[in-house]
Amino acid sequence: MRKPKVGIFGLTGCGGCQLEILNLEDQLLDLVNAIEIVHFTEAITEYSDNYEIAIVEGSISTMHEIERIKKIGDIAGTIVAIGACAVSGGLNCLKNLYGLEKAKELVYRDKKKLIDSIEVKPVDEYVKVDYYARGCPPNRFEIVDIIRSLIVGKKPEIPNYPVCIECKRNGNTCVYELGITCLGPISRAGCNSRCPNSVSGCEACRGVIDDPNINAQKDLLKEYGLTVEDILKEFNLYNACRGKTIEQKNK
Amino acid sequence: MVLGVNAASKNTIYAPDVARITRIEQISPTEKVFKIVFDDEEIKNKFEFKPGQFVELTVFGLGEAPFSIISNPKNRDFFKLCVRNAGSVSRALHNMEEGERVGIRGPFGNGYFPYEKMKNHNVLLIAGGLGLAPLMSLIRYILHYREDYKEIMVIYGAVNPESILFKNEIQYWSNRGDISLCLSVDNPDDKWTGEIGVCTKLIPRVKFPPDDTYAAVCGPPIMYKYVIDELKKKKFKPENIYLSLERRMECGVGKCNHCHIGDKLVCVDGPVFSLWQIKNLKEAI
Amino acid sequence: MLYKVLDKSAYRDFVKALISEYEFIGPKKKDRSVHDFVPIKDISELDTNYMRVTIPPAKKLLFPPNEKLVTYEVGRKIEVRPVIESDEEILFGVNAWDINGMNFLDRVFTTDFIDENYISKREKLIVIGMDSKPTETNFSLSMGTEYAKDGFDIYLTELKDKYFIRIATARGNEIVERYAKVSDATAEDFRGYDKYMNNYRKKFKMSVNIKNFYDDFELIYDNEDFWKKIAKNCYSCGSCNLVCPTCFCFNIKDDIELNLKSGSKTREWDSCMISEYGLVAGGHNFRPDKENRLKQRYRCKLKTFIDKFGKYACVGCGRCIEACLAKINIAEDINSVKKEVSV
Amino acid sequence: MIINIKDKKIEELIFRIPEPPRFFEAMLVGRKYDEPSHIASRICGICSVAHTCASIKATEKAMGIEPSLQTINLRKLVYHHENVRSNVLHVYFLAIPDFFGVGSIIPLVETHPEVVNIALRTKKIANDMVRIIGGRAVHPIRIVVGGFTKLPTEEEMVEMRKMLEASYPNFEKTLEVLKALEIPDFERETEYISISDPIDYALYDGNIKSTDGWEIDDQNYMDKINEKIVRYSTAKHCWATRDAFMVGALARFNNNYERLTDNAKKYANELGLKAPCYNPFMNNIAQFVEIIHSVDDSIKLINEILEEGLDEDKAMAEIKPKGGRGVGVVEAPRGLLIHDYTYNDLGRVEKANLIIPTGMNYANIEKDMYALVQAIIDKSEVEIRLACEMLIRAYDPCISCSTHLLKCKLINK
Ligand SMILES: Cc1cc2nc3c(=O)[nH]c(=O)nc-3n(C[C@H](O)[C@H](O)[C@H](O)COP(=O)(O)OP(=O)(O)OC[C@H]3O[C@@H](n4cnc5c(N)ncnc54)[C@H](O)[C@@H]3O)c2cc1C
Ligand code: SF4
Ligand code: SF4
Ligand code: SF4
Repeated sequence: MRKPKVGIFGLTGCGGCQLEILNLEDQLLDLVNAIEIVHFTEAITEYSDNYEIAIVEGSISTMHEIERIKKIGDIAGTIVAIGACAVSGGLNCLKNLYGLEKAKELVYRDKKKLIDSIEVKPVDEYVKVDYYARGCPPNRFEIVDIIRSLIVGKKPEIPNYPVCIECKRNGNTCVYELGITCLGPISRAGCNSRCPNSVSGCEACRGVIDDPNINAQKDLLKEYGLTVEDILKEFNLYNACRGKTIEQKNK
Repeated sequence: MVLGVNAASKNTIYAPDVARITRIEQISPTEKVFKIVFDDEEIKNKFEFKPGQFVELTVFGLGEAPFSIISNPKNRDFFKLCVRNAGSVSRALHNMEEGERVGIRGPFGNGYFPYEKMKNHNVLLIAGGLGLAPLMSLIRYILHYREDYKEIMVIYGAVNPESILFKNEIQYWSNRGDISLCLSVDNPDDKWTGEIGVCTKLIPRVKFPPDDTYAAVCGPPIMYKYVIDELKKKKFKPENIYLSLERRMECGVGKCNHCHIGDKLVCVDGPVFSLWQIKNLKEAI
Repeated sequence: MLYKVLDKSAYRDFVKALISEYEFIGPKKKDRSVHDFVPIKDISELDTNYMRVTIPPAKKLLFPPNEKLVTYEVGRKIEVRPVIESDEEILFGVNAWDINGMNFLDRVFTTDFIDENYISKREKLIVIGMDSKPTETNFSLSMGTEYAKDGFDIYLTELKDKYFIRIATARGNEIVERYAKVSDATAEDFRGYDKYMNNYRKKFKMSVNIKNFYDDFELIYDNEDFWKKIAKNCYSCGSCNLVCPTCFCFNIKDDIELNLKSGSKTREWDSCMISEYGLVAGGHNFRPDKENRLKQRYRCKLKTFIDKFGKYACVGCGRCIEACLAKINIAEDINSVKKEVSV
Repeated sequence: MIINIKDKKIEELIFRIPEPPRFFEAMLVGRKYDEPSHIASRICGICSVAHTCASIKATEKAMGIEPSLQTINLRKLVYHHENVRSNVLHVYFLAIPDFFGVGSIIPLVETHPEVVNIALRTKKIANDMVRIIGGRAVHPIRIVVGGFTKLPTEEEMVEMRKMLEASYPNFEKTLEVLKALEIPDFERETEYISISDPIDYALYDGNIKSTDGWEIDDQNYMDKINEKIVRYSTAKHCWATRDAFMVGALARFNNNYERLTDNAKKYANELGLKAPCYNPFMNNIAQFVEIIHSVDDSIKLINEILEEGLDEDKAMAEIKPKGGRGVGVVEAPRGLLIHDYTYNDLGRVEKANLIIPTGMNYANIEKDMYALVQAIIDKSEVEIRLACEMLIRAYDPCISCSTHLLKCKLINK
């Protein structure tokens, strides 16, 4: 089997997604054997412009990054977006909600004009993304699964069912029974329900399923004492860029 | 727990037997025919199937999917599948080469085309698109024992001339003269001289007496309703109409439940049902 | 069936002996509200006095949420190896309706083809039943599953000062003779048992009008408004399926290691309530809407297997009612079908 | 990073951080008290536990929440292992390849498989520790305001102890590798700032202390630490008593050497690391010594926790949301990390100020670089560039920028 050349890139994000690749530990050597990593922002000093598959972390938040992602798009035949920031803009989009100018003012005061910062957008606003490994951080096994699928020529299976399924497979007690709210019923699975496993509510870091019952979720959260504002905040934590579409989806 | 079943076997119904692809033929832009032979002699000798039955084919590392057997049940050394490049497993299969190995479970399906009952009757075969594949085994069997059957008619509709399957075979049928053929395409090209439009429109032309005729039908889900309506108009009896149904299958052996329709499982009770069997099953068609 | 009694003072010694002699699985308090069946090392962990139906149900021992079925090596030759794992274990303290749930699965996994992966586990599992208190949502009495007549080795019923023991298998008898000081049940004991059962049956608060459902369902089938109404808040989240002691749908996945040398087939629990369930290649979905799927689930639970085995596929445990965040309630819905049909 | 050299004299030296600005201070505004730690965690995937803890400490301070001793011990335990895995990443994945003259750990798979295996094993142990206690390796889930959403089980604690105990032989082998490395002989005395505690080798909690002799309560960090926005970088620059200071492993080592375990001291000694040490390149060695200390101390902590027994009732402290200001200061792997929150009466963030360690070191890196380039100005361009890059990497500014993005641009040489 031929080894595809792979570049792993970091844009605006926390580096956690790339770290999850390094965190593969047991599979890392197999991975290095299966693909040729020619670029890895976080782990390799060398730099290469010769790759077929680009794995991209982070959202686009500067003019400079628009150029970078376009260049990556020109070179790579396949683009895999990893992590909420790259897939949906992620938490970075809270900045958009706050207001770009206001945010610059707050953090950089009089120097704000010097700062290269634009409205945060996910990667697929600028280039075509072939596969998404959602989540904040993404599930490292899902990243492996995508890479493996690309090698053997299979379409990676990305669940389109709610987190509750995995949560129940894992035998968890639903956190609602403990008085904790959870976005599990509308959020896309694939994380192995890691938040409910730790007795915490799902925050929809992988986004929502294709056909979420938003109205039911609102009713439910209301019942647990959340205000409309709280509910929107819950939905928006990782999905502010796409927040509007969540709302529209149920109409 | 004493269940009264003998669980001595160390095998599982989910383990495929290894087989070899010995020939690959591209018969249309999206379909290939695969000739398959089991590695193990004993398994090969035991493998026996009836028209309409299917196998579960594993591409190792990729997945499994059900495919109907299209070859004549009389051939015991090999069997053939016709596969459309439609998804993961089928795409991988299309990328394979002669000599490569796959896994096979089966044959499955207790519901098959009743070739015994059809004897001494007319047989009407109606196929849409890839639906011709599951009927191939039946047609080949009948032609093998041609004298046992009365009149035979094949109505076959394809999207366009290019996508017509088994062109050579169809040519051969028309040369034989003892089988009537009605071909139709939705989108003709310049050279097309045959019928145009959905193949259900051809059913009114059938002249067979309904009491003396069996119909075998296979096609995409939307086709069935129209075919049944037309056959009903012709006063065909529901117990004489046989349909091959398609549902999602994970196991093929009646466990995973994905293919159930009411109290029937497509994999073990079908995939071929008489219309009578499923008449009152909501969701069936 | 053999009938014996065990003095209450001898009960702890009996259980202790079983814990030390066998792999012992029993109900243990998991968190504030639920119990789970887990390996027990010491009698102090065991809590048979559970109220909330245990989640996940004990079926996970026979039909685990994830189970490897086959492994294979891909080289010049392909070697396929079936994986059938089973250990002799005791399942202790499982209640009647869950035993009936397992009995139902027994039928499923032995009809048409025998599923060795399930059956080999089931045959090795020593089942010791015990009653538990029904929850508010339990309607087992209506479903006729509040009493188990088979599917166990030993069944203990707690009377005032003794346990009434029903022994259903030779294996169960051997265990009782070996580890418990029992005596034959007397007429007096049977009377005590009878009284207990009468009392026990009074504890089921929820009841359903299941009698005519088989036919009523056909009448309600095409009433779209009805199904839309009851499925309105359904998330298609599958929780109802995954907590159910009788649900058995699964997917099979093929996986290959990154070294592309060894792979496996694994099955995992699936749910008929999610939209992918009815999807076939090419994108056609046989059950695109949540109301189709809910209707389908009710049919599967309450009608399909009457046709096939003469049994309901619902034991009335009420788990799905408690698990559903959308408050969709199978018991109430059975009753509202009756109501809807009778007006 | 730009160095402009003219006639063997440095004209200009600018160290620029390429990180895009992320505006966390703005994102936090208006969020409910239980959310900042989740949001702040996303500042950095490599030090997500540090940000989580700093954030939680600030919130707890602001609202007067008192976590149990069990909670604090568990936090210290998980904290150790973020430090370990980050140090492992730095020592094994960046520094060692550097010294072997290769671009990454990947070529070492062929040439030094032993080292690679040790690196992966050690990293896995540290990650597993964070996974078990925090619920996942990156952006922990269970560590929240007030305590833990879920506790590890006693079996897991025992398992962790076993893993840790099994890791010592790896360190012995690493010691041999490190001893053989030639560490550049370069010294520049500066101010070293870290947190400090009378008993612990402080990582999770303590006063802010400087080698220049001052020590202040963490709530009063503003008395000493100043921040300014510089023209050419999105990270803010910091200074205290002098015009620059250093934070990180070496600063901690210089301030807290006495509180290291004997075993860790032994390793330091073997590697020729003595407090105070003024060679920034020795930062890597200090990191390795800290790994030893963390493993030693973790085993001690686990024993203490097991002795007490894990108690569900102590998992979460009582929380009454209210207004107020609180500061959380911790040692992130890269040094002092400060979160400063002001809450309104509804328990929502009104104002947030975050000071990250990489920002603190900038001024000092510039100063070091200046001295270093001056010292080797006669060498070739390639050598100067390499030395500068190694210096930056020694600081471990933040892993994503310590690699290729930090290209030295030499002008006019
Ligand atoms: C009884 C029967 C006979 C069939 N005969 C043929 C045939 O002769 N030739 C042919 O080309 N196709 C046939 N099909 C359809 C064929 O099985 C599907 O096209 C096939 O599943 C595609 O698999 P895939 O992995 O390529 O597609 P994907 O869409 O990638 O499917 C993924 C998985 O979903 C499941 N799945 C999806 N769609 C179906 C489906 N329609 N039926 C069953 N499982 C599905 C399978 O488990 C499959 O592995 C038949 C289907 C059935 C039920
Ligand atoms: S905890 Fe969340 S994901 Fe799990 S069942 Fe409950 S709602 Fe669903
Ligand atoms: S009925 Fe309830 S538990 Fe079942 S899928 Fe719908 S919302 Fe989920
Ligand atoms: S359908 Fe609901 S009540 Fe019936 S057995 Fe399943 S979980 Fe229990």
